[in-house]
Amino acid sequence: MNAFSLFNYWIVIILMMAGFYTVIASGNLVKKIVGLNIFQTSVFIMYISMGKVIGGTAPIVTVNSELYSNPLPHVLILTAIVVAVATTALGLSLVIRIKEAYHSIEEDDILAISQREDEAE
Amino acid sequence: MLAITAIAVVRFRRLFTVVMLFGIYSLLSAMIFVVLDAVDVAFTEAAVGAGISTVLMLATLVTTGRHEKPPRHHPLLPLAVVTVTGAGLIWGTLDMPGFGNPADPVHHHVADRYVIESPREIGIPNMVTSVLASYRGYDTMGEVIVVFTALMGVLSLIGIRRQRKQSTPPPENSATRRPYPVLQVMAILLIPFIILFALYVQFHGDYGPGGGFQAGVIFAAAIILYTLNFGLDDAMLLAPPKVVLRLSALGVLIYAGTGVVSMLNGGNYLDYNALSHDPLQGQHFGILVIELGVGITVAAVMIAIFFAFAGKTEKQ
Amino acid sequence: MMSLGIAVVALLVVMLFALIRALAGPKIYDRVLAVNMFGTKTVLLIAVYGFLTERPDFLDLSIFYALINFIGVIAVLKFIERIEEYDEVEEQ
Amino acid sequence: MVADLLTWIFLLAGSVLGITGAWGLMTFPDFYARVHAVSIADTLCAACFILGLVFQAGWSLVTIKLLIVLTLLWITSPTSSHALVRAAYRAGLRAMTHGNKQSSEVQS
Repeated sequence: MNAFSLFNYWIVIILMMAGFYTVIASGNLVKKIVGLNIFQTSVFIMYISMGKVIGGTAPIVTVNSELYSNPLPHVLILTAIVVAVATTALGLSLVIRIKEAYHSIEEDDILAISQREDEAE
Repeated sequence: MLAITAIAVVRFRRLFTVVMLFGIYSLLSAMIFVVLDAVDVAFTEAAVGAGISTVLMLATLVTTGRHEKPPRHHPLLPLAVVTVTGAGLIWGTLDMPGFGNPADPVHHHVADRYVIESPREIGIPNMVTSVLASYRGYDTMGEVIVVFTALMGVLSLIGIRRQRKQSTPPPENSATRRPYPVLQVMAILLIPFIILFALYVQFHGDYGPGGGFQAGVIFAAAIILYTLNFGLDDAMLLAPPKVVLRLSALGVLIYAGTGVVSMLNGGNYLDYNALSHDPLQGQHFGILVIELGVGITVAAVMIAIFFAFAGKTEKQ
Repeated sequence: MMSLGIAVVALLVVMLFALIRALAGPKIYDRVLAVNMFGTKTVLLIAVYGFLTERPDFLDLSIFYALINFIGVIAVLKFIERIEEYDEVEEQ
Repeated sequence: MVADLLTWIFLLAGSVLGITGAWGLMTFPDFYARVHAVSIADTLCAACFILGLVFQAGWSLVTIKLLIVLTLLWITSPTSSHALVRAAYRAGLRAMTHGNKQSSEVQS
C-alpha cells in the first residue's frame, strides 16, 4: 500500500516528462503543441487523482452513498480543459501563420530564414 | 491501465500518427477520469481532446505538411534535462499524501463545505455544476471570457474566409471530391439526434454529468460533421459566420447580464439568491441561465474556430 | 458482478491489441481502423464500468463517446483525402 | 437468477468475440482482412455486451439508454468501416490477393 499509494504521481511525472521532452527536443511546431497538450493532461490527471477518495463515488448526490470524491478539483480542471483547447487553437493558428510567412514549420529553418533576413537588412 | 497511457504517449514519429495517437491518448485519459470519479471532467476531456483538438490539429497538418524533419540536435541534452527534472519531481512526491486517502489536506479546506452544504444551499444534485456555476461563478465567467478572447486571437491571425456566392463556379479540384452519399445520409440521420442530445446535456447538467461546456462542444460537433460532409460553403449557409460571432458575444453578455440583474435585485454580483423570492429557486434559475450563456459562447466559439481552420485547408 | 469484472479485463486486453496495431500499423488506414475499434471498446468499457460501480446513470458518456468517435474517424478520413490531393498537386 | 445467468452468457460471448476480433486485427497480413475481422466481430461483440447489461439493468431509463448506445454503435461503426475501406481503395491500396488465385475467387 505504501509504495503503491504514490503510484499516481509517478505516472503523472512520466507523462509530464514525455510532454516536456517533446516540447524541448522536437523542432516541429505542431509536435511541440502536441507535447504541450500532453503536459497539460498530466497536470489534469494529477489534480483529479488528488480529488479521488477511495470508496467514494462521483460527486452527484444519490440515495445510496454518503462518501463523495472531492468536487473542487473537478471544477478547476473542467475550466482548465476548455481554456486548454482555446490556447491550442490559438497556437495552431499561429503555426498556420508562420507557415504562410516562412513556408516551414521547423524551428531550425525559421531561425535560419530570419537570420538571413536580418543580415540582408 | 495508467501505464498503457504512458506507453501510448512516449512512442512518436510521423506527425499524422502523432495526432491520431493523441486522439487515443485523450480517450484513455478521459477513461481514467471516469475511473477516478470525475464524470464531468471525462465528458469535457473526451469532447475537447478527442473531438475538437484532434480535428483542429488535422486541419493544421493539411496546410503545413505532415512530414517532420529528423532533429538536427542530439537528443541527449534534452533527455538529460528531462531525466533530472523527473527525478527531482519524484523525490518531491515522497512527501505527498497517499492516493485516495480521505484524510488528505485537499479534502479539508473548502471542499467539505461544498460537499455537505451544496445540496441544501443550491438545491441541485450535481455538485460539480453547483460549485462551477454558483460558488465559483466569477472564475467561470473569467474562463468564458478567455475562450472568447482566444476566438478573437484566432480570427485576427487567420480569419474566416468569405462565403462564396452561389453563382460562382466551384474550384476546379472539387471534381476529385465527389459527394459521398452514404456518409451524407448518415450525417443527416445523426445530426438531429446530436443536437437533441446537446440540448439534453445542456439542461440535464443539474442532475447528471453535463452542462454548458459539454453541450456547447457537442453542438459544435454537429456543425463540424455537417461541414465535413457537405463542404464549408453549405455549412456557412446553415450557420452564417456573422450570426455565429454575434452569438459568441451574446453568450458572454447573458452571463455578465445575469450578474447585473442579481445586483439590481439587491444582491451581490452573480448572487442568484436575489433572482427569485425563494433562494433555492433563484439559484436554480441563475445556474440554468448562465449555463445557457456558457453553452452559447462555447458552441459559437468552437464553430467559428473550426470555420477559420477549414477555410485555411481549402484555400491555396 | 464477477462477469462484469471478466468483461472489463477482456475489454482492456482488446484495447491493448488495438493500441499495438495503432502503433505498428504499416499504413495510415490500419491506424484509423485501430483507433475506430479502440473508440468502440471505450464506449463498451464505460458502460460496463458504470454497472461495476453500480452507478449506471453515466451512460450519457457512452452515447457521447460513440458520437465523438464517429465524427473523429470521419474527420480523419476527409483530411487524409485532402492531404493526398495536396501531395498530388505538389508532385505535378 | 436467470437474468444473471444470461448476463454471464452474453458478456462471455462478447468478450470472446472481442478478443477474436482483436486477434484478427493483430495477426492478419492485409488491411482488408483486418477490416473484415474487426468490423464483423465488433458489431456482434457490442450487441452481446449491451444485451448482457440490459439483463442486468431490468426495465428502466438505463435500458433505454443502453439501447440508444447500441443503435448508435450499429449505425456509426459500419458506416465508418465502409468509409475507411472506400478511402483506402480510392487511395490505391489493393488487396493482397493479386496473383493469388486461390483466395481471390472466394466470395461469400
